[in-house]
Amino acid sequence: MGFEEKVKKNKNTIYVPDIARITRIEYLSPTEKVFKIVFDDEEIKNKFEFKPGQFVELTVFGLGEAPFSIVSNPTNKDFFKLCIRNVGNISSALHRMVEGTKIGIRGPFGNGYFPCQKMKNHNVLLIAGGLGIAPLMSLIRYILHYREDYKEIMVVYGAVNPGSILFKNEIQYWSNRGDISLCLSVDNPDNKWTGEIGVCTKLIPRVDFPSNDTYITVCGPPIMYRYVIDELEKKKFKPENIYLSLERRMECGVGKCNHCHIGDKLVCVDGPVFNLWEIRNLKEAL
Amino acid sequence: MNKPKVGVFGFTGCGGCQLEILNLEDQLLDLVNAIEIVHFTELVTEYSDTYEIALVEGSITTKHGVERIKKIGNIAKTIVAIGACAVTGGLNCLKNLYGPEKAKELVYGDKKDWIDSIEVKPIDAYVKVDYYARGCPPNRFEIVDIIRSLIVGRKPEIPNYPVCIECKRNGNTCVFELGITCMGPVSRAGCNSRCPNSVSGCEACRGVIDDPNVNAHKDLLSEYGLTVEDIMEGFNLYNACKGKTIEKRDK
Amino acid sequence: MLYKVLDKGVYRDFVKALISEYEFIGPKKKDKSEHDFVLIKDISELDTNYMRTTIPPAKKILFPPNEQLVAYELGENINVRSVVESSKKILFGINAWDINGMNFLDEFFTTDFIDENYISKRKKLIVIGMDSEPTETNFSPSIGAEYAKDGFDIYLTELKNRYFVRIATPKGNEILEKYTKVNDAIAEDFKEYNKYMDNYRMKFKMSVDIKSFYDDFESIYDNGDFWKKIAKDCYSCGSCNLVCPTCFCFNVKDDIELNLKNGKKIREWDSCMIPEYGLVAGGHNFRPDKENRLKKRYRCKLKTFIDKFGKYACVGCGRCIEACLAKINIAEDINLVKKEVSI
Amino acid sequence: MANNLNIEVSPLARVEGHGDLIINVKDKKIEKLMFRIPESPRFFEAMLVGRKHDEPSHITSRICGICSVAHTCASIKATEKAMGIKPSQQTIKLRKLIYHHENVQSNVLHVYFLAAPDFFGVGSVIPLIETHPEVVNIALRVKKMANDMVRIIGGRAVHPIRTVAGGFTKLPTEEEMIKMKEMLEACYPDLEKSLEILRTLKIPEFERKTEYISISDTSDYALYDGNIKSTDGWEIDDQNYLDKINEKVVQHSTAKHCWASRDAFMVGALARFNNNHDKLTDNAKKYTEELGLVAPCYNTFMNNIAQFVEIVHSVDDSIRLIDEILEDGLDEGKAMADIKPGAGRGVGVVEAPRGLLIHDYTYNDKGRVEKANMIIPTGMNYANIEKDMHALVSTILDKSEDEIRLACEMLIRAYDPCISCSTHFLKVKLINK
Ligand SMILES: Cc1cc2nc3c(=O)[nH]c(=O)nc-3n(C[C@H](O)[C@H](O)[C@H](O)COP(=O)(O)OP(=O)(O)OC[C@H]3O[C@@H](n4cnc5c(N)ncnc54)[C@H](O)[C@@H]3O)c2cc1C
Ligand code: SF4
Ligand code: SF4
Ligand code: SF4
Repeated sequence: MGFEEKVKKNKNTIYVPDIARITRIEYLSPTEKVFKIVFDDEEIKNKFEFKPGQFVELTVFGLGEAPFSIVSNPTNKDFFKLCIRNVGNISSALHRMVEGTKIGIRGPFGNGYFPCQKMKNHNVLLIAGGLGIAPLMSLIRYILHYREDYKEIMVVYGAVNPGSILFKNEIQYWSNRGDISLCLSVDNPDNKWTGEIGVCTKLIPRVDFPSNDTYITVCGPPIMYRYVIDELEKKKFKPENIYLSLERRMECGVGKCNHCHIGDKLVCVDGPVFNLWEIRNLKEAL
Repeated sequence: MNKPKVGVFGFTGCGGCQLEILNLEDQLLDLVNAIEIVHFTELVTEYSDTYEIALVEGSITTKHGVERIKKIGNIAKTIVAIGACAVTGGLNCLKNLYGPEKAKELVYGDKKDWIDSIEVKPIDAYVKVDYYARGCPPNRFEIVDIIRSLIVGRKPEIPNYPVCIECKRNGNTCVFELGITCMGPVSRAGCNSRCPNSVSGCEACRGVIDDPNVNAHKDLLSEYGLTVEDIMEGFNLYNACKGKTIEKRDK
Repeated sequence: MLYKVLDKGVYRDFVKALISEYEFIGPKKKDKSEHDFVLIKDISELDTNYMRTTIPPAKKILFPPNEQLVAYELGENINVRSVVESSKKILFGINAWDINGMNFLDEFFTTDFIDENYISKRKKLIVIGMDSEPTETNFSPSIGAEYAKDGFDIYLTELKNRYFVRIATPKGNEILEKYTKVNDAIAEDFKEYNKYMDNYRMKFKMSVDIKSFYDDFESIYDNGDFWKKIAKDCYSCGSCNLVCPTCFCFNVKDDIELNLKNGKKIREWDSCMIPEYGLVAGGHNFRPDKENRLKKRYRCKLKTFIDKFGKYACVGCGRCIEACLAKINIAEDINLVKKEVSI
Repeated sequence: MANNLNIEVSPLARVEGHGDLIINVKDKKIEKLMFRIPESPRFFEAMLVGRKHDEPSHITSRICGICSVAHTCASIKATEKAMGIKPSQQTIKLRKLIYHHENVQSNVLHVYFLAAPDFFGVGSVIPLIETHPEVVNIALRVKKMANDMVRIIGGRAVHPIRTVAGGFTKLPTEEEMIKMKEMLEACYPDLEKSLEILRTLKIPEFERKTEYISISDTSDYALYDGNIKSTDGWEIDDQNYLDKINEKVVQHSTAKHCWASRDAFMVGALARFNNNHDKLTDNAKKYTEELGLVAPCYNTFMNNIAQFVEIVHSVDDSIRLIDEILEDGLDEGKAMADIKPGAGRGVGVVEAPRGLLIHDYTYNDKGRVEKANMIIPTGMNYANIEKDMHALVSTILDKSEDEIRLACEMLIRAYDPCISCSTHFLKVKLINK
C-alpha cells in the first residue's frame, strides 16, 4: 500500500505521521547510529513497502521532522532501519533517545529510487562517500538477497578516517562472501590502516566493468559528485545508467513546500534518485 | 524531565523585558510550572546563586555591572540575552555617541564625578551569550520559545530574515507606500512586524540581519529625502554600539 | 458556461442577500493606497472598485500565512490527528488574474499528493468574480490571465445598466436563481460585452515578450554578470514571494506547549529569496547568492510549470514589482532576457 | 527587642528596579537610615539632545517599561505644547483610554503580585499560586484585560507604537472598540471578588502627615491632563511646575531630592485620591467606603488600597469613554493633527501610575531638542520615603529585627517605587561615620 492510498483509507491528510517505536539502537560511530523502527499499528506495519533509495519523514514530537533514507533490506517486512548522523536538532534528539521511544513516520517517499529490477543481469557499481553509504545499504542488501540475479558487483566506499567507516561488521561479512568486490579508502589513515588512502574517486579508473553492461549508483556529499562523474564519463559509462541520490532541504516530503526544487524538478517526488541524464537537465543539481 | 533552574537578571534597562515575561498572562502559570525561578527581583524575594539558565536584561554601563555579569557568566550554563539593551546595547548606546564624560556633564553638571558610568556595551562584550531574544521590548513569545527549546533540547529558531516577510504575512500595506520610511528590509524579523502593523516604520530594534543590503537601503532612503546623517541616526537608534559593523559593510 | 444578464437595479439586493446568508469575503478599503479582502458584514463596507491588494484574496483564504496541519497529544500513547478547516464562504469581487492564480494553486495542491488542508477549503468556496482596474505594473494580458475562463462560479462584468453574467457551475446557477433574477444574454449583450473587453484590455500598459523565454532563459542561465546586475539591489526580503498569488513555499514547524503534552504542526509561508531556503543541516547552502535565488524564482515562475501543467506560475499581476523596494521588475527582466539573447 | 540593629536589604526585591535599604540603630537611636538606589544612571536627558520631534516619545518610553505609556504621553504633550500642535478630541479620548489601562496593569501588578504576598505572609507570588490560586487568577485576568487594551490601542503592551505627537498612526477599529467594552464589562466579577479578599487584609496602622501632590481637573479624576494641585492648598498651571516644585542635589543623601511647600511630599495613587476623590465614579466611591479609605488619608500603606480603587474607577471610566467614542464614530481624518516642526518650549505633565511625571523640552528652530529635563515620581517620593521610614522605625524598635525589616520593606513597597525610572539618580556614596 503506498503512502497516498493509506492516507485516503485513514481519511487523513498527507501531513499526519503514523506512530512507530524505536525498538533497537545500534552504535556505528561516534556520530552515527542505526535505528530500528516498528510501526505500532499492525496493519500499517504489514503494508509498509519501500524501494531502495526511498526515504521517510521522521517526526520527533515537539521538535520537528526531517527526511532520512531507509537503509534496511526491502524484503524485511516487520521493521525498517535508518542510519542517522548527529548534526542538528532532530538528529541529536534521536541520538539521545532510548529504545522504546515513540516517534512519527510518514512515507516512504520518492518516485526516483535505485532501479533494482532494471539492474538485473547487469554489473552494478556502487560508489559511496561518507554517510552516502546509508541510502546505498538498502540496495546492496537487496542485491545480495537476490545475488544470483546480478552479474559482478563492486562497492567503492570512501570515508574520512578508519573510525568513521560505517557498517563495519557488514562490510567484513561482504568481504568474506567473495561474490562482491570492495574498495575501501580513507582520507586520513591511522597506523593500522592497510587499505587505500585518498578520495574514493581515485579508485574508479581501476574499475573494469564494460560500459554498456553496467549500472552505477552514487551517493555522497555534494562536492563528491562532480569528481565522480568526471571519472565515470572518462570510462564512457552511459549517463542514463548512472544513478545519483541528491539531498536538499525538505519541509514536507510530498512535493508541496518546494524547498527541494532544483531545475524543474522536486527532489522529494521526482527523486531523490535521478539518473545522470536527468541531472544534466537540472542545471543546479550539482 | 528535570525543571531547569532559571535566574532573571536586570542590568541597565527599563525593566520592560522582565515585565514582558510577567505579561505572558495565559502562559505564565505554565511557565512557572515548567521551570524553577530562583532569581527574579521584579517578582520574588528569595534568591539563590545556583541556576542553569540566566535570562539577562539590560546593558552593562557600570564597573559594578561588569563584575555582576561576569559572576553570572561563571554560574550559568546558558545565557540568554533578552531585549535590545542586552543584545545590542540598545538605546543606552546613544550615550556613547557623546562620550561618557560629556554625557555625565550634560545631566549631572559639576557632580559628574560621583557617577560610576563607563562606555555602554551589550552583555556579549563580557560573557558568551548563547541565545538572543531581540527587540525593544523583546517578543514575549520568543522568550517562551527559547525557554521551551532549552527544555526539549533543540536550538531555538531565531529568524535571520527581514521584517518584510512577517509584514507581508500580516498583509500590511508597505509603509513606504504611505510615505513613511522603514528599516524593515534590513532588520531582523521575529517581532511579528509590530511597528509596520501599526503603520509605523520599523526601527531595527532587533538589529540587522546577517547580510543586510545596506547600500540598496541607503539609496532607497535617500529617495525619500533622508540625508546620510538621518539614515545613520535611524540605524543607530538601537544599534549605536554595533554601529561600526554597519558602517564597515559600506563599500 | 451559461450567459445571462443581471439588472443593475437588483444588484444591491442580490449582494445584500449573499452577505446575510453567507460568510462573505469581499474587498474593503484599507488605506489610501490599498484594499483588503475581509469579512463583510454590511454592504456599505464593500468596495468592488479597487485596484491594489497586498495579499491575493484567494491565497489569503485557501492557503493562509499560518495554518495548523496536525494536532497531537503526547503521553503513554501518542494521539495524532489532522486539523482541517473548512467552512462555506463566498469570495466576492476577485478579479480574473487572481482567479487564474487560484486555478494554478488548485492544480498545484492536487498534483502528486492531494493537500486536504487546501482543497477542503477550496471545495467550499463559492467564487464570484469581477473585473478590477489593473495597476501600472500589470502585464497579465501577455500571460493570458486578464480573462478567466474557469475557476469561478459566477463572473460579473459591469456593462452600462446591467451586469453581464457568466455562470460556470451549477452552484453558481443555483445561487442566482435563489437570490435574484437573471435573464438570458442576447446578441446585444454579447456585443457590448465584447466591446467592454476590448476596452478593458487597452488599460494594461505593461507587456512582456514571454514567447521565447523557455529557451532564452537556459541560454543565458550561466551568464553570471547578467544576473549579478539584475539582483544587485535585492534585499533577500521575500516580499515578492509573499505577495504572489501563485507562490506556495512553506515551512513546517513543530510547536509544543509548555506543558510538553499538547503540540501541533503548523505551516507558515516561506520565501525562496532568503538565504535559509537552500540551507541544509550541516551548514551547506545550495543557493548562497541572491542572484542564484532570483534565477530560481524566475525559473519557478516562468518555466518549471510549463513542463508540469503547461502554464506559467505567474499571472502577471505585477504585485511583486510593486512590493519590491529594490525595484526588481520581473516584466522588465523577461524583456531584458530576450534583448540580451538577441544581441 | 533591638538596641542595636543593622539591617541591610540588597537588592530589595519585588520593587520594579533595584533599591537598597540600610538602617543602623545604636542604643535605640536611628544613626543612619538610607534608602539608596544603585541603579546605573541612564542619561536620557543627554540622549534627547539633537533628536527630531518625532523621536523623544519613543526614546523616553524606554525610561521605564512599566510606565512606558505615561512617559510616552508626557513626552508627546511636551512636544505638542512646544510646537503648538492641537490633537483632536478623539485623540485625547483614546489617549485617556490607553492611559487608564497602563495604570490598571501597573496597579494590578503592584497590588496583587508585589504587595499581596506580604499580606498573605508568603515570600512571593510563586508560592501564592499554591496557597491563593484565586488571587493569582484574578490578577492574571485583570492584567491581561488591561494589557490587551493597551495592545489594541497602542500596538503593544510595553512601549506603545501608535501613540505619537499629533495623534495616532493607526486607530482601533469599531469592532475592537466593542470588543474592549466587552472585556471591561467582563472584569467586574473579578473586582467584586477582589473586594472581598482585600476587606480581609490587615493594613498596618501608621500615620504621618505630609504634602500630597497630583494633577487635578474640574471634570475628571485626572490622570492624563490637569493642573498641579497640592493638599497644602495651592494649584498651578502645569507649564509653571518650576514655581512650586524644586529639585536639588543633597550632599548627604542619594538622589536629587524634591520639595514643594515643605521638606518632602508624596505623589502616587494616595496623593491622587486625596486631591481628587470626589471625581471618582460612584461605583469606585462605593469601593472606597467598603475598604475604609477616607480622604484625607495619611497612612502610606493605604496607597495599595487607593491603587485598587483606581482600577475600579478606570474600568468604569473606560466604558464611558468607549461609549462616547463610538457615539461620535471613529474618524480617520482626526487621527493625526498637523505638525509644523519649529522652536519652542513645552512641558508635559501626567500622572504615571507612581505619581506626577514631568517632561520639559526646549526645541530649536530646526525642530530638534535643545534641552530636556524630566522629573519622575520615584524621585519626588524619595525624601518622603526616608521621612516615613524614620517615623515608622522609631515606633517599632521594640519588634524583632525580622519584623522591622519586613515592615520597612512593606512601607517601601507601598510606594510602588519604580526605580528603573532613574533618569538621574545618583549612586550612593556610603558615608562612614
Ligand atoms: C532524501 C534525503 C535523505 C536523507 N537521508 C539521510 C540519512 O539516511 N541519514 C542522515 O543522517 N541524514 C540524511 N539526510 C539528511 C537529514 O535530513 C538531515 O541531516 C536532517 O534534516 C538533519 O535534521 P536536524 O534536525 O538534525 O538538523 P537541523 O539542522 O536542526 O535541521 C532541521 C530541519 O530544518 C531544516 N533547516 C536547516 N537549516 C535551517 C535553517 N537555518 N532554518 C530553517 N530550517 C532549517 C533542515 O533542512 C531540516 O529539515 C537525508 C536528507 C534527504 C533530503
Ligand atoms: S513596511 Fe517595512 S517591513 Fe513592511 S514590507 Fe514595507 S519595508 Fe518591509
Ligand atoms: S526581488 Fe525585491 S522583493 Fe524580492 S527578495 Fe529581492 S528585494 Fe525583496
Ligand atoms: S510573479 Fe509577480 S507578476 Fe507574476 S503572479 Fe507572482 S506577483 Fe504577480
